[in-house]
Amino acid sequence: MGFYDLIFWLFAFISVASAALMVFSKNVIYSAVGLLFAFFGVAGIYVLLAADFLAIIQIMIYVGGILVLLLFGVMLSHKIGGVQLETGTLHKIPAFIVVGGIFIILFRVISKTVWPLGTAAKEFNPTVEKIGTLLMTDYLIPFEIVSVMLLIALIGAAYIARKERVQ
Amino acid sequence: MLVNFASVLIFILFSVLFVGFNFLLSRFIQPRNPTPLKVSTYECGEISEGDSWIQFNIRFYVIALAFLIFDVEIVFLFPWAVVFKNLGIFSFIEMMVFVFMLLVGLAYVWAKGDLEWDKPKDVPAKEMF
Amino acid sequence: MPVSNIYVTIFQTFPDKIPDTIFTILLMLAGAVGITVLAALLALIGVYLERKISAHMQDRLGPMHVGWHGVIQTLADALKLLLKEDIVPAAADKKLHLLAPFIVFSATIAAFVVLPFSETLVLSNLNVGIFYVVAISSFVVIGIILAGWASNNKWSLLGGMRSAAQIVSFEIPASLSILVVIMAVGSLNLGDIVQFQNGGILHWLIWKSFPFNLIAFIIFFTASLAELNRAPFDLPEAESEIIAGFHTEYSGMKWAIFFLAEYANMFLVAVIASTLFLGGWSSPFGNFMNYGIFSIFWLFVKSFSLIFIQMWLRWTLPRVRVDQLMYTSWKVLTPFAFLCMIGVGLYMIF
Amino acid sequence: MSIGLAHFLTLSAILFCLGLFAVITKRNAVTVLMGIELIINAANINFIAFARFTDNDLDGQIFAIFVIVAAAAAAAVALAIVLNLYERLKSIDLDEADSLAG
Repeated sequence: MGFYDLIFWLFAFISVASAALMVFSKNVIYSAVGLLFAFFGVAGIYVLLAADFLAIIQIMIYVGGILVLLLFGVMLSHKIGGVQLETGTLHKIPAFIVVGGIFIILFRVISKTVWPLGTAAKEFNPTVEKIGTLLMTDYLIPFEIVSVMLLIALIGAAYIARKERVQ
Repeated sequence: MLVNFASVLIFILFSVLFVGFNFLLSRFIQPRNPTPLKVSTYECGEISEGDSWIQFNIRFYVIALAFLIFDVEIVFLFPWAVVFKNLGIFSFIEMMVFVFMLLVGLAYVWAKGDLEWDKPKDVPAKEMF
Repeated sequence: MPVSNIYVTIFQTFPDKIPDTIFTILLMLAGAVGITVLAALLALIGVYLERKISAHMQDRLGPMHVGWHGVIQTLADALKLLLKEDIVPAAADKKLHLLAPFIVFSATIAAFVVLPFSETLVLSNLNVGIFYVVAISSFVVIGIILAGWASNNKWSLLGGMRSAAQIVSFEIPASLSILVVIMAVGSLNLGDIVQFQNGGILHWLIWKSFPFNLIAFIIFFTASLAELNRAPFDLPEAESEIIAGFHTEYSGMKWAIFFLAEYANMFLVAVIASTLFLGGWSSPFGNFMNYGIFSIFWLFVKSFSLIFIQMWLRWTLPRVRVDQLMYTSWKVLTPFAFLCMIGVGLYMIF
Repeated sequence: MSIGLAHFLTLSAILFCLGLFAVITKRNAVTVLMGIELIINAANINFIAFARFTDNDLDGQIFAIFVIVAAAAAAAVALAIVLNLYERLKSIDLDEADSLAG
């Protein structure tokens, strides 16, 4: 077994184990910690898939941005009395059946399908310049639309969060 | 490329080991006799009042929100800056449109006072006493 | 790639002795050991310098007794901290209380891996270099929030949230001011950035597209002061208000690790600032002493000058208020950083 | 057996299912949001894995960037709604937010 495989299993284990911690822990902060390591594991998987720039984006936006926002959200939306921030669960058994069924279907699809794999083995090339060029040329319209979406998200979220303060 | 990231991974693993080693070493040579008073929550020597219930101000959220939006913008700015020399004026105009949209957002939260934090009231020195 | 990877260099000197992968891994491990020891050493030196410089600025002597002019005082302090009892509050969340120092320290040390100490001495010649540094430091924010929350103490939580809000606010102008460098160089690789500035003081990026890069450098320096929670932006540690901020409930070795991370971070920021704007390891006098060991010398001279300025500012400026802090970040530094970026863009086109 | 496309897809499927499980079972709005983020991550692994193993070069990666950005915007707005909900109900239990139920 080569090192590539070893590292794949390492990161796969990190992401699945911490995702499980996130899902099955009762404490909201523990869920957030689980999510932190899940994001880290997924970033490692991206590197193994030759997406170095994306791995960095994953860390920067998910860990640096979304997770911080989520933690701030937790702090703002709970009475932080003691370290217990419990979260209840409901209908676990039906959920387990549904999710298990979906997983079996997905797994069969993955193993039965003959994927049109690429012909040539690809090198691990740096991607930043290509991504920059593609964003400025082929993907220009989505790129500009993203700016409008971000503007709307900023204004909308600030508006919704502020509303109560005025009253 | 992968070898560079492998180096990063080994680095992270080693730094975790380093901290763990220090904690273990310290654990073996330090005295350990926790008393109830010693492990009580520190509050300037007073008996702790209530629990650590704090209602945070919503401004913390707005700061994090503005940060997230600008963080996303920076993610687009970095690859643009790399290719800027090659693509020239056309890409510059494209990016200015993008940046302008975000600046409108900044101007909005600025104008609405979401970035304001409570200022102390200005009290002239002679009225203070 | 202009900057050769140190592993490749060493590897070529010992061909066919040991299996490739094992040898490479051993080398990487050696590099990790080296950098961690270096970071710890630099933190000790930083603490000593801070005490000495602040003492002399206030007309005191500072530590004098342990060693010549107290040079091994900080080492003695570190040894003392190792022997201190680790007090974990009964009300705290034990696991996260333990996890937080790991996250903060590892994230800080992990950023060191991409720093180019000389033309060949680069442990990981990452193609996304500077972007990686920006991203990996976001783990520190999470570590600080967790430390504050896990302590289950009002002041810790408040200090942690304040720290986090402050760091994220100043991350925006800091990242924006890095952009002007990347626009000029056209690469995120730190080695390429230094190579671009090689050839004397006039090639440094701080003089490029005058005055925009100079302003960007000042913005970066100010924002990094705030990200380090250093004076005049040391509100999260405002003793009179919230005791010691997020590490109020930390003692012994755990506290020492936070402290070490803080000073290692100070050095990291100084190296990054000198690499981006002040030519990194390249000599300020063209080809004079511009090779091998002297590269490391130049880098350290530049970084320690910046660290000296940081300490100087600490004893010169009063602490700002929280509203002034947010004002500085969002209404002064961020708009000016945008202006610099646009200015450099226009400068490069025309 | 060396690591191939199927391994990445299976990993992504596991993460997707865990995220879905969190979305269905959790009562706390913030944890539901965390589950959604996990699902988005799983989708991104698929995008990038296909970009690597098929003849499309970087299109998958660009797609993943846009997905991450959309996730960030969604998280921002969703959390604002959660905070607003908390202000009104003093709770972010999703079962209690039923004033629109018939």
